[in-house]
Amino acid sequence: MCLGIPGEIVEIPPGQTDLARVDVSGVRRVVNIGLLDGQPLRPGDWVLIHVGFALSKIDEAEARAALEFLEGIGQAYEDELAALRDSSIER
Amino acid sequence: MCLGIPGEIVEIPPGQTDLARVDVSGVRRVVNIGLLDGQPLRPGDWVLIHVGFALSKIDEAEARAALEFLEGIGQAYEDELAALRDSSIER
Amino acid sequence: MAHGAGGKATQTLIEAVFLDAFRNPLLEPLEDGAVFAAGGTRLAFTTDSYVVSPLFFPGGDIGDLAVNGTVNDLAVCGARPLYLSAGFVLEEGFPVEDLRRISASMARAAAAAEVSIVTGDTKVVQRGKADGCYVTTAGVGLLERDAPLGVAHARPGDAVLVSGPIGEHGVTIMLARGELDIEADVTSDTAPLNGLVTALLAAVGGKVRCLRDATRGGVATILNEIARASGVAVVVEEDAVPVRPAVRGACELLGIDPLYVACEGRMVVVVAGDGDGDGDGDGDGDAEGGVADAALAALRSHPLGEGAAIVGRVQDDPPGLVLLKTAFGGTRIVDVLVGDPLPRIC
Amino acid sequence: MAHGAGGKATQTLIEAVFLDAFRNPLLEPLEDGAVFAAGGTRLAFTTDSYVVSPLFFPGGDIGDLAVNGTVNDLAVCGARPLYLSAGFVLEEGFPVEDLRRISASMARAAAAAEVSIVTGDTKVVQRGKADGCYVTTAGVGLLERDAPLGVAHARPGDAVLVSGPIGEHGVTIMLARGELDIEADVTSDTAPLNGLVTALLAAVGGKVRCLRDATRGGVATILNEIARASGVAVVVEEDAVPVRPAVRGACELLGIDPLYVACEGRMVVVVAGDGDGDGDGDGDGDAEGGVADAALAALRSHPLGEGAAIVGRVQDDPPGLVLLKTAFGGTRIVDVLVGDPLPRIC
Amino acid sequence: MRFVDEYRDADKARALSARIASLCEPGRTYKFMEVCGGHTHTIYKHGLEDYLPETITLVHGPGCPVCVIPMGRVDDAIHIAEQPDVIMTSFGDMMRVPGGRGSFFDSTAQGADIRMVYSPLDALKIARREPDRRVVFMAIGFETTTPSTAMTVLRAAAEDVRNFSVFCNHVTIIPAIKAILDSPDLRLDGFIGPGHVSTIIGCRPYEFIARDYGRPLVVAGFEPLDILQSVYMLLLQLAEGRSEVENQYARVVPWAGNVKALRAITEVMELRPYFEWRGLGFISHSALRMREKYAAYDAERLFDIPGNRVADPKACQCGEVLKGVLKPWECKVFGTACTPETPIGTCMVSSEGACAAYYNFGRFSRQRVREATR
Amino acid sequence: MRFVDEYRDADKARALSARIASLCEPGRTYKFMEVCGGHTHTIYKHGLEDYLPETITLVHGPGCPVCVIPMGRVDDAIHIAEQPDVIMTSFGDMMRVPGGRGSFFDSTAQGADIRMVYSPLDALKIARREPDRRVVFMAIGFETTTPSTAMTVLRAAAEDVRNFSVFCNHVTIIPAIKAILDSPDLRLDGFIGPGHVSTIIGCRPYEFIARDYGRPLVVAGFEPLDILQSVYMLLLQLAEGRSEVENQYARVVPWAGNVKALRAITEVMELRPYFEWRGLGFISHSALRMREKYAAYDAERLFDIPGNRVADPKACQCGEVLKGVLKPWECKVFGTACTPETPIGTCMVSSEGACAAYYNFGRFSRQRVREATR
Ligand code: SF4
Ligand code: SF4
Ligand SMILES: [Mg+2]
Ligand SMILES: [Mg+2]
Ligand SMILES: [Mg+2]
Ligand SMILES: [Mg+2]
Ligand SMILES: [Mg+2]
Ligand SMILES: [Mg+2]
Ligand SMILES: [Mg+2]
Ligand SMILES: [Mg+2]
Ligand SMILES: [Mg+2]
Ligand SMILES: [Mg+2]
Repeated sequence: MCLGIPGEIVEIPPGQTDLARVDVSGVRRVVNIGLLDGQPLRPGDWVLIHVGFALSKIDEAEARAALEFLEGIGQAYEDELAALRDSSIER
Repeated sequence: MCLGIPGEIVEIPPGQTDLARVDVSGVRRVVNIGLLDGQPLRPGDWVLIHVGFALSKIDEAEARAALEFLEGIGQAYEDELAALRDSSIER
Repeated sequence: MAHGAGGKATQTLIEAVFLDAFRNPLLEPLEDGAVFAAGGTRLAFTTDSYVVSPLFFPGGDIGDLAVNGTVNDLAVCGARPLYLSAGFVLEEGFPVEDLRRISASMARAAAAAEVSIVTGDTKVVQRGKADGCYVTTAGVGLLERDAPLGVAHARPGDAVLVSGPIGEHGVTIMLARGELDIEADVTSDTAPLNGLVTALLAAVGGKVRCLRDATRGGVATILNEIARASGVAVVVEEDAVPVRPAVRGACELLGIDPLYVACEGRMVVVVAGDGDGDGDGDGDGDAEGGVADAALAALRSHPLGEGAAIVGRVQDDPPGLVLLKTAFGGTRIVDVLVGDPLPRIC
Repeated sequence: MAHGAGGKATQTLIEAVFLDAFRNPLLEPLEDGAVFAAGGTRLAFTTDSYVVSPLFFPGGDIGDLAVNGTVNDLAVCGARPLYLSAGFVLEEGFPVEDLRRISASMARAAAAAEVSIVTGDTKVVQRGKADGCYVTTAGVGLLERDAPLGVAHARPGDAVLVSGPIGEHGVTIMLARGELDIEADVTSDTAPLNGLVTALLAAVGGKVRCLRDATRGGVATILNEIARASGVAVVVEEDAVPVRPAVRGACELLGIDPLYVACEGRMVVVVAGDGDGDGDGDGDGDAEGGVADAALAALRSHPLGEGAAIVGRVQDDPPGLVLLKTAFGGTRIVDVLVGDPLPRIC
Repeated sequence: MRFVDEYRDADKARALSARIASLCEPGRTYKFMEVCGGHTHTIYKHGLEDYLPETITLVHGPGCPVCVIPMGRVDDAIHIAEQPDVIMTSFGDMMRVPGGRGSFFDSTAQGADIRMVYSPLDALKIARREPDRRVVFMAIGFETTTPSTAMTVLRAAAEDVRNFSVFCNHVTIIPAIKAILDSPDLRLDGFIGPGHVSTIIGCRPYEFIARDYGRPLVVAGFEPLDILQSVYMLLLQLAEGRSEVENQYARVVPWAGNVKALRAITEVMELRPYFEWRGLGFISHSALRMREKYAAYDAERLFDIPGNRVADPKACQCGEVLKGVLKPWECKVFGTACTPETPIGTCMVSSEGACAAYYNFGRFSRQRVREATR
Repeated sequence: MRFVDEYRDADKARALSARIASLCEPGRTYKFMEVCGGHTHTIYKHGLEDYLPETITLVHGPGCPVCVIPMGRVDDAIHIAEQPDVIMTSFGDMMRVPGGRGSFFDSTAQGADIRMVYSPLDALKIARREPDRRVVFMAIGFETTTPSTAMTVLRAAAEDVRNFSVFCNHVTIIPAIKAILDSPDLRLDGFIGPGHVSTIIGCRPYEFIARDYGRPLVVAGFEPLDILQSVYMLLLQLAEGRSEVENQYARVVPWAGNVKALRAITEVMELRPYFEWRGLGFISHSALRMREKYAAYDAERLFDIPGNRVADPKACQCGEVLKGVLKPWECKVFGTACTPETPIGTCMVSSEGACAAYYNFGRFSRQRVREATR
């Protein structure tokens, strides 16, 4: 429905309250961060960008947790595959 | 100073008082004849055209007279040349 | 940068900028095309861009113009035109119907000239740009004769011919724009000249010094190029230059000299003299006769050369100038045109 | 008529109108140029019109683009580019300084590609038309090899390569327009490919089936042309396709697929298999190895091919389609682009 | 972390795929609707269905802002674009969308000045740069996009830019989902919720779906693993007999949404009593218009728009596709009369449209592609 | 009769030439001024001087309307052309005339909308066709052209065309001739009178020349035989000790002129107290402006024109050429810095300008051309 791109804040121009320069794979654009009022933003933070506005700050802890869940599933899958292999050797 | 071209009136569009179609060597254009008010114009008459207006009606009698004068001079010249030739033959 | 109609301004610009940048032995801007050998075969190669407005006019359209123009530039190099390319720049919203008309007319022109359009490209640009349609054609032709042709090859004693009445294309375009409200029975002379060139070369082969199609800048510009490049004088008889009455009439109305008006199916031909110093071998110091007459007969035998005429001769002095012996019996210089011929009132 | 970026709309238009009108055995609109014999010499001939905006952009300008583009179209026909023509349509008031810059850059590009610009033409059009400067180049090249190259020559078992990272030219132009306010260290890839082609042909000579420079419509369009013309399937590994990070980033921001973005110095190469059904002769059913590896090594040995990669293989089924094995492990069709890639928000 | 590639890993996909397969009850088929066209795009672009058992069908929903614009509104926008001195601005997505009288592209070819922008702020910038022209922004989009328009109007008002206005076509997703839930001809087992809309509205507005309709909904991100994980989470809820709203996309979506953005929307816009959705017909309270207070920035008030309803082409089955009743290839004109080149319905225009996504990326039985690429 | 070719006959020219030679007093030199640039053009175009003995010099006068426009007026016209919504219309002749800031052509290259017209009526037609634009007609010319402008203004007023106006630069020939007669550095034996101006003003206005200055004047046509005959008539007057106004061009010029045309001029325009002529400086009562009554059609009133005087380039000797004191080739920059391509003075711009006519058609000693063409 709506193309949203994660970008890393590389600069918050001094004297600007609602603009930030973000980087997407080395590509930079100034975006409006006025919709994120009240959330402290620093270079290094990631935001989701849509039509020139940052819609939300990306929560790295949540992202990591999600990946860990996926890795867990992956690990469990590997274990099962291994178990399956072993069992077939024995059969 | 001012390019003036003789053109022959080929048509006076009905219902028009100040327009005439003129012909210059087979090329036709509608020109304004409003500056020739009071001079009766007919197809076959010649006018002098400048920037889309007819400035004067060409007087064929005068034109012929001028040419006759030139032919007269030409004839006189031929006669003189002939006389000169004759005289030199005699000399 | 002024509007380009083959005048001095454009010419100077091209010479200054492109010659400077591209300078190489083959680039010969005074000729219609380049001539070179590739893999042992001698070829001619040329290009022209067409930006004519209106796109459709009595006697033709931008399509056959673009085909004939490149065919002619090859033909006057002495080459047999073989293959053409076509690059189109189209304005967004350009009617497909018009495109169909243009390409049909290109196809007809190519068939008439016995060439094939073998490669092409199309770009569509924003509305408002490109004035509908621009066409750039390039062409490759085969050089089958040895003697070089070119504006630098005219010699005193040569005769100068034109292949037909001049100025019809340029006058047609001026009138077709409609702004002048002038009506005339005049149609563009756009036509492929390769058949005519073949007829001429068959008749007087090695005696032909120079062929040029008289496009932008008209016959006057070509004659000046010849005079300058060959370091000779070209003397033209005003009376001998064929001009149709309607062209003459339109030029009179507009204050324009037909010698500067573009043709798209006429060429200037310079043929060698025959040894008596004036080019005809009859010993009377008069360019008519001999080779010139043979060339004239060859041209007139072809439908596109019916109106051909011997219009002048080449002499050594004054080098670099074109002189006109006026019908009135006077003499004047025929200089290179400065920019477009503009309608004038004074 | 829609804006033309090599998409289906333009392609359909060209095919419908021009093929209809110009139909002849040499006109092969799916190839980059026409190939024919003239006086016993085999030649390639091509043309392209350039209407790029802006005229100057990081890494190049309309001048070297026009030279490289035509050089490349000849090179991918397997021809040695020799001579170029250049037709200019200039907007009245176009700065002579810019013209000088463009022609200097054309001259440099011609020198780098070892070709000469031998003939040209310039037209000046009314202010507001022509967007500054349009350039149409045509080129003639010498065909020195016998085996024909072309999009119809791919066979199951062939390997597919690209000569370097894709999409750099197109992204550079989109960003250079300035409207998107996006900054990126990306420069046009415009370059002459003839040297690279020579290196490739020297290495794997008769094994090359098809070469195409991936210009309008990008690599995806070329692959589709190959699949359709050869009646084969092309299967591409998404992971294997080289894309520089900045190009990827810009494409992500704009919602554009780099496979559809134009290059001006990259080509798609199809090389023959070596008999074991997948093109490398090592019997493992995998396109890497053998001829493909030799081709890759040849490309990588040339400065313009450093980033070359084997990106896919040709198979018989499903004929006419390009399939992408996604990095994610899925599969999808890569269809022909409809019109320009447009920045999108959804 | 780039928050992109990490979620495109094939190994993790294989593992998830195995879990998904093991969660499926033998003999049972599942139908999940991805509400959002962005999900549809991801599914086809990455070939995600290759990881799903044949018993799971993903049904494409109405969440493509371009696809739901009725033809009459396109005609209205073109009418505005044709007025003297107007510069119409639009996202690239709208350029090819057919109205009754053609598209924006057709209109530029007729001489209208219609420019693509990346952001509504770019449209405002054009207005500042060209004060003699009237710059209109063609605003489309769900709640993801609406705050950007609202913020731009507030900025224009603050700077007193008088030659800028908005042709407001913003729509809201909840009424559309409700319309689908109420539709008699469709049976769905759960919803993949629109991740980016949810950054603004949060997750609470979906609770009625779980509570009143007993259907699980997982708010999902847009990378392929996000979607695969969401399918897994839906199946898990079904297996465990739950029907809840869950948030797979917590790295981006706060449960409560974006209050500042919602406030900006409410300041500038208000609900329309009803609005026509292409294919779905009139849905009440499903779209926004400019408030009276911002009348000076409302193109609908500033221009005399015709407002004609244009009936969808007879052959068009977009409504069924948008409701998920038909798969794209089941439409009678799919791939024949209706292609991305010559779209009959809007689902064929945007690459988010189910038909275009399927045509461009799928269009070939899943089975055969799988075999072909081994 | 076409009234053209008949007057280009070489045989008659030879005869006249012989008469002319025989009328010249041995040892005496003659200087006749052709007032009108059209005559200059004819003289060079047909190579007419080949028929005159070396003892007769034709001196080119100020009768080229383009050549006498001062640079400041060109700048004013360009200023008007640059105003929003303006379409400037002009005869082709003006397009290349340099002002202080370039020419009309330069200005179109900068984006101004300047169109060539064949007739002022065509400018009015453009105004009718494009009612949203302000169409200005750059009116130049002597009495030949003035009536056409006046008639066009009357037509515009009758039809109430509100977006049409005239930038009036019409000049009158008599004050210029008088200025030349009063100039101390020039000795003339007679005048070839301007044929086409005389179609309007008739022959009477010249009588003071014959009466007060004792110089014969023959109103002449524009074909080469017309001019040759006029030279013959001048010599005849001198030989017979007469100084009269004679009308060689009676086929076109009525002795009384064109009353209707004069009335139209007087209705629309009035004499300016003074006007600057390029090279000649300010000449009183030498030009026309629009009357108050037609203020609505007067571009000079409607637009705020800068009205700056621009000094002629230092190297420029157009004034001397226009007064007939110098022959074109005697100007220091002729053919070097000043060519039709890069004109320094206006005499080099119009093909009626003495310098351009000489450059294009003559530029090469008469003697050498004669020898060259034998
Ligand atoms: S194929 Fe076309 S008409 Fe049918 S549903 Fe899809 S978009 Fe609509
Ligand atoms: S040469 Fe030039 S500057 Fe000299 S008088 Fe003639 S126009 Fe004027
Ligand atoms: Mg050429
Ligand atoms: Mg040519
Ligand atoms: Mg030529
Ligand atoms: Mg091409
Ligand atoms: Mg002889
Ligand atoms: Mg090409
Ligand atoms: Mg190409
Ligand atoms: Mg040319
Ligand atoms: Mg190519
Ligand atoms: Mg193998």
